[in-house]
Amino acid sequence: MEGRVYEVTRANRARRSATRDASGSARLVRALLKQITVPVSVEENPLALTTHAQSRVNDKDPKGGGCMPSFNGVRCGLVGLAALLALAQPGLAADPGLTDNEIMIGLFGPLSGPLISFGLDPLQAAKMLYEEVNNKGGIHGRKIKLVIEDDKCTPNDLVSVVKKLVTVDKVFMLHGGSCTAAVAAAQDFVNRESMPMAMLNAAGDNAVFPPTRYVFGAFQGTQRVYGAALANFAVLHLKSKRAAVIVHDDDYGNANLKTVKATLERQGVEIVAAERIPPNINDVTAPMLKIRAAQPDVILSGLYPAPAVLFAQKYAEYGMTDVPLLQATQGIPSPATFAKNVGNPDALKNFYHTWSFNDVADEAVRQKYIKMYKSYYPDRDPTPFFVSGLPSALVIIAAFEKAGKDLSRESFVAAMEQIDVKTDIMAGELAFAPDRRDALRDVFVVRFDGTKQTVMPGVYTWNGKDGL
Amino acid sequence: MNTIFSIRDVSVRFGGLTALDAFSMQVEEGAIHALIGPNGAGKSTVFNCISRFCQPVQGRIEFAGQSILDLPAHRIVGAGIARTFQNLEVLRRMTVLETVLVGLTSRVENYVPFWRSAKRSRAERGAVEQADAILVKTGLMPYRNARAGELDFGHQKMLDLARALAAGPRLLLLDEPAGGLRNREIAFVDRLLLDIARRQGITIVLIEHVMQLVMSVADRITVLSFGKKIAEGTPVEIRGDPRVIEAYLGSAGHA
Amino acid sequence: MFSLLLTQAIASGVVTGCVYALVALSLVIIYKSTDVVNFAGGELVMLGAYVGLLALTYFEVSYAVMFALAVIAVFTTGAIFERVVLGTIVGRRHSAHTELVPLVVATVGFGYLLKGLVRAVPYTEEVRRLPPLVSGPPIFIGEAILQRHDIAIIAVTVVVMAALTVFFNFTLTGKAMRATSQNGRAAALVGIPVKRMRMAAWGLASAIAGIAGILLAPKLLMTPDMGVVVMLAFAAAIIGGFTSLPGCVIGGIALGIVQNFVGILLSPQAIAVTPFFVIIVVLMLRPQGLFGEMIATKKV
Amino acid sequence: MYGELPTRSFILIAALLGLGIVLPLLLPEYFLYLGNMLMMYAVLAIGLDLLLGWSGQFAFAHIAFFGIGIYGTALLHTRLRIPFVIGMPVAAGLAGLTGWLLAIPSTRLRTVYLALATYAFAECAQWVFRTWDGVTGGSDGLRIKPPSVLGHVAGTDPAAFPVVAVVLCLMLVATLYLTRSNLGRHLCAIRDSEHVAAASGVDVKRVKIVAFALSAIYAGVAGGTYTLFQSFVNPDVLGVGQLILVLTMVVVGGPGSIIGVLLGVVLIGLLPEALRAAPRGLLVWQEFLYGLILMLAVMFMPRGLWGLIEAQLSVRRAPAKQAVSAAIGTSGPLDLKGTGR
Repeated sequence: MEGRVYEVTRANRARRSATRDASGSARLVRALLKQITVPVSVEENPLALTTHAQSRVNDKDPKGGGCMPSFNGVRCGLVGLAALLALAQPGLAADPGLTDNEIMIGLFGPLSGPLISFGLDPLQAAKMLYEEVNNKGGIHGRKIKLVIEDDKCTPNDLVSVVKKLVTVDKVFMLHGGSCTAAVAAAQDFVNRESMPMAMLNAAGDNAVFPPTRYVFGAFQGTQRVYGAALANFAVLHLKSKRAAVIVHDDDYGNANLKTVKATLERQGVEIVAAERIPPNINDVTAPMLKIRAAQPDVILSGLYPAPAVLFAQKYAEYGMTDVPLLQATQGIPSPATFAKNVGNPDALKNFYHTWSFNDVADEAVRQKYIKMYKSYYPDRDPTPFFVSGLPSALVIIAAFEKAGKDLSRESFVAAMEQIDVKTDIMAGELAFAPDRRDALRDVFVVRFDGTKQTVMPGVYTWNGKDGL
Repeated sequence: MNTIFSIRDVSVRFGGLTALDAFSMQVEEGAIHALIGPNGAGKSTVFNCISRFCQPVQGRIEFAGQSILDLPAHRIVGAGIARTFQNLEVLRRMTVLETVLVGLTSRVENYVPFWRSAKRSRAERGAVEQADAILVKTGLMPYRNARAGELDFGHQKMLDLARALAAGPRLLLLDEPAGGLRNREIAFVDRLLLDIARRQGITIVLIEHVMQLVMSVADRITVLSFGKKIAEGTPVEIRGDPRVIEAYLGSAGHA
Repeated sequence: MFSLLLTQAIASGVVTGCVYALVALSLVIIYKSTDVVNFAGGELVMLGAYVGLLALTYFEVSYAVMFALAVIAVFTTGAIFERVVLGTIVGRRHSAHTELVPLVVATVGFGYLLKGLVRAVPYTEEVRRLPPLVSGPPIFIGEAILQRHDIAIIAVTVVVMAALTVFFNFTLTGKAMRATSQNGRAAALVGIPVKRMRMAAWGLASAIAGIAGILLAPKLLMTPDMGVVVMLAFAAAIIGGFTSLPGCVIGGIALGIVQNFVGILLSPQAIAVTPFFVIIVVLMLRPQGLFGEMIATKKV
Repeated sequence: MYGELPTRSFILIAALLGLGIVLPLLLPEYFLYLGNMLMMYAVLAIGLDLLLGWSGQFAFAHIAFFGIGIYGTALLHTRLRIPFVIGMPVAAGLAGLTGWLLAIPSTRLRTVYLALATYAFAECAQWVFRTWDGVTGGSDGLRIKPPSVLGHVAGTDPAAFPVVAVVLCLMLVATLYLTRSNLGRHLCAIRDSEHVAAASGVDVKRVKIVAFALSAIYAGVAGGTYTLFQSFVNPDVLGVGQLILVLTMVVVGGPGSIIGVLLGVVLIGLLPEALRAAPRGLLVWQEFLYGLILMLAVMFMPRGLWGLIEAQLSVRRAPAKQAVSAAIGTSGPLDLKGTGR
């Protein structure tokens, strides 16, 4: 019964958004009015819906008294109408993908295509945490059931995946997305369907600023966090006065550059060069020469892995290694590989990078999670970037704990908004608020000399304003 | 008989070599004028100049009193000159009927192609009727809806001719219409050419290696060798001309 | 100061240009000898690099052996592709014009196939790099700095180009290859084994692409998507006229330098679009390229 | 082809329209999204086929015109409040104009150079979309407000579905008429032999330019429909990958045949969705699979799947070889009285 009612109301919601007025409640009103004007007994009533609806109304009517075919039928009808409309609120009906012993989560990320490295290990890491929970008996007696999909990190595929999970698999919530642009493409739909969604490991700037009710993300920090960290480290620790910035000419680069500029200018540091280069660049000579000509005393880089390596090589080639080089997290997913690719040890004489995770500071944590990963996927050594799949899963699990036994999408969102957890794996707290949808704002800065990583003292925090 | 078509000392060069060297010929209205010569003598080049696929470095080409050298390729047929091609250039994936309809291009009035209209139906119906008439005449009616690429050699040649005829030309340039045909088919071409010229009064310039055909249909023959005209006259005159024999035998080595 | 910018930009432009040129050479050979534009050229480069990586990391062979293995592997791949795929298409060729579309589409498919193949190998999603051909302290040319590997790239490019020029102009096989492209039927008539020629040409071109892969892997790094470099090679080849071997080397070098100057004088953002802009401009204004004979525009 | 439209094509189109009205009431949004995508791809692919399959020209610039359609419609509607029914045709027209301008210098290029030039143009266009932050929102992307079509607000898949269906049907009818017109025959003639076409009075250059402009308009219209059911666009969706996808649809389905292309759109368009059911290990092989399909298609199906099917259907139409020479000569339909000499 309730299920059916819920179906009706869901259909209504869909139609409302499609601006077609065929809502069941309207039909009910017409029916009830007919009831009043022409009193008929239930048996010979031609309008199945009327009797049906009325009997339903009476079931739900607190006083439960039968309605006489008289003027007080009006009251009765209206009460019934109110009751039925109350039923229509999703809060009262159980949300799909949710039973007393199961929560269905749609988990997705790029499992094929050029950006597979963002998705493969992180997604498996998240999956592993959920299985851990299930092995420990689940949350409030509910086991987590996963529907895993491949979004290729392209807008079209991600939207298609999200729509499948929501309208066909009818999952309770969405957990996925490694590329901000792709997530942003699904954002409107997710909010329209009031479907809670937590990104897997996308930086997510354009999907969390401005915040929207149902979309949570940035569990390893936005580009704004990295930008702020680079800038603040340059100012506070290196005491730099003339900064050069190099980023890509895409959404990550834009966010990063904006923040770096804001943070540095606020603290009176001159930006002597700001270069935006295409991600598929083959020869970084030109930007390198321009930066060298500007004679900076620090270089902040928001580049991706391959260009970051090319840049570091040129930087050493042109004998600029006295100038500190600061690299944002996305450029160095695996420090060892980075060092191997750069080849030239001089390049890392004076090299720092931001890092959102605690595993560098605390070797035990790193080993713990690698061990766990190997126990679940014995045939694969994870790339160090696999940790980026952990925080989102941890937060989601925490939110389920907090939301308690009587779970609903709305109560889950409420729980997410109160989240403020210090996990063992992250550099800082993961927190949300009614007006905040980006989880992590603290990151470490790590010095890396090609062999060993040393965490610089202190945590570098984005103030939530710069670069917005 | 008056001259309808004339070429005056036309020369064509490809890079270094001279394909045509001050070549001239006059064609009488209604005549079948054969153009013969060993391979590579420049016969097809003459046609290509007339249909504006190549540009002579000098000389004049006049048809019905007006010069055609300043017309673009697709205007030539409108001016009344249609041609066929030597090595099969058929519209492989189009049907026989469609091919002939393409041939009718210059005679079908234009219409908006995106929706139906009275004008459209009229134009299309007219075109199809004309096309069918030509298919009957050329014996291709049985293959009306076959793809040109699926026809056998003889029929592809015939289709090429039908397409050219569809334009309703006053001058018809035929490039080896009987090349590679069997005798029975050659006989058919023979009769067809005569019918075209005598009945419909269409002037024909004919490039052909099949001498039996040339000798039986041609009113006049021009002989080309290495881009030069070496002889011109009636079949009888040409048959006995030593220069012609020399050209053929002499060039046999090269060919 | 500016003179330094200038010399450095030119110097490293020349090096990157030579990388483009190597790939361009492979494209031009295929075009000259089989009249096909090979959109899979970039993936052959990529294949060369990854076979090399596999040989070094998995089989742990020496650099020389790796080099040989990679070149052989790519040679065979290219030859087989020509034989099996293009051979089938050409087999039912009616007229050169209408069948060009499937031929080129086939190379597009081939490129995807190779990329997918490498992608399916675990850990290829990480950015990788091959050791340089020669290592050691950098070399100063005036104020400009070059790595020894860069010099090696230039040298190899020049050698390959020279060898090819000799091959095509002075050896019988080379001439035969050109004949097959210019007029297959005629070539067959004078007794040239056309099919084998086409196969050989593809093998040769692929091998060169493989060499390019091994040379540029240390310089531009390796991902399964490194094949995009082919567009720069196309630009280089088109500047050079698409049939002239020295032309495409000069074209490549010109492109490398232009990219650096665009980066310095306009904006690094414009670097990505430069090759495509060059392709359009050259094809519109001077379809025969700066060195090629009139080939781009068709008769009729 | 020639003549009027056969009634069956009208029946098919009526059926399609019917589905456009009915399905949104029955299916979950996911399937409607797929439906919208397929219908959009259908318009896109048919446009590409006009060049590739009908006039035998390479057209890698198609994706750029698609982009102009998307950004044009979206910007006109989002920034200037111009309703879809006006904005979409304007954007499509703009795409057509661009195609026409691109075609003028391009059509003299030989096929492969044409491919390179148009491909380069597509890359340049994508770069412009990515770099022109002020207008297109650059690589941050552009949010599309749900457009209203004659008072009917689209923006969700159920709401957009009927509109997209109508657009597709209009394009289909126009295309069916086009392919049966003299212009349609001229396209084929150019594909099969430019010499014959020119010698028959077809203005080869002009027809080529028209073909370019037309296919650009199709791409623009497809771009317009994109804004009906997508709420966000960024330049990533205008890359080579998309182009190859559409190319695959045409080549596999059947270049030069509308039904064939539709077939290809459905098959290739649903392939990734079908792969979702497959074991996850297979996912990484997708690119390999696409490449393989493309190669096999051009190897063994020169006229696509539909070509094979058609061959099976119309064996009878092909002439029996032995009958051929019989018809010539002997049964020559000319009466020769009075001819000869």
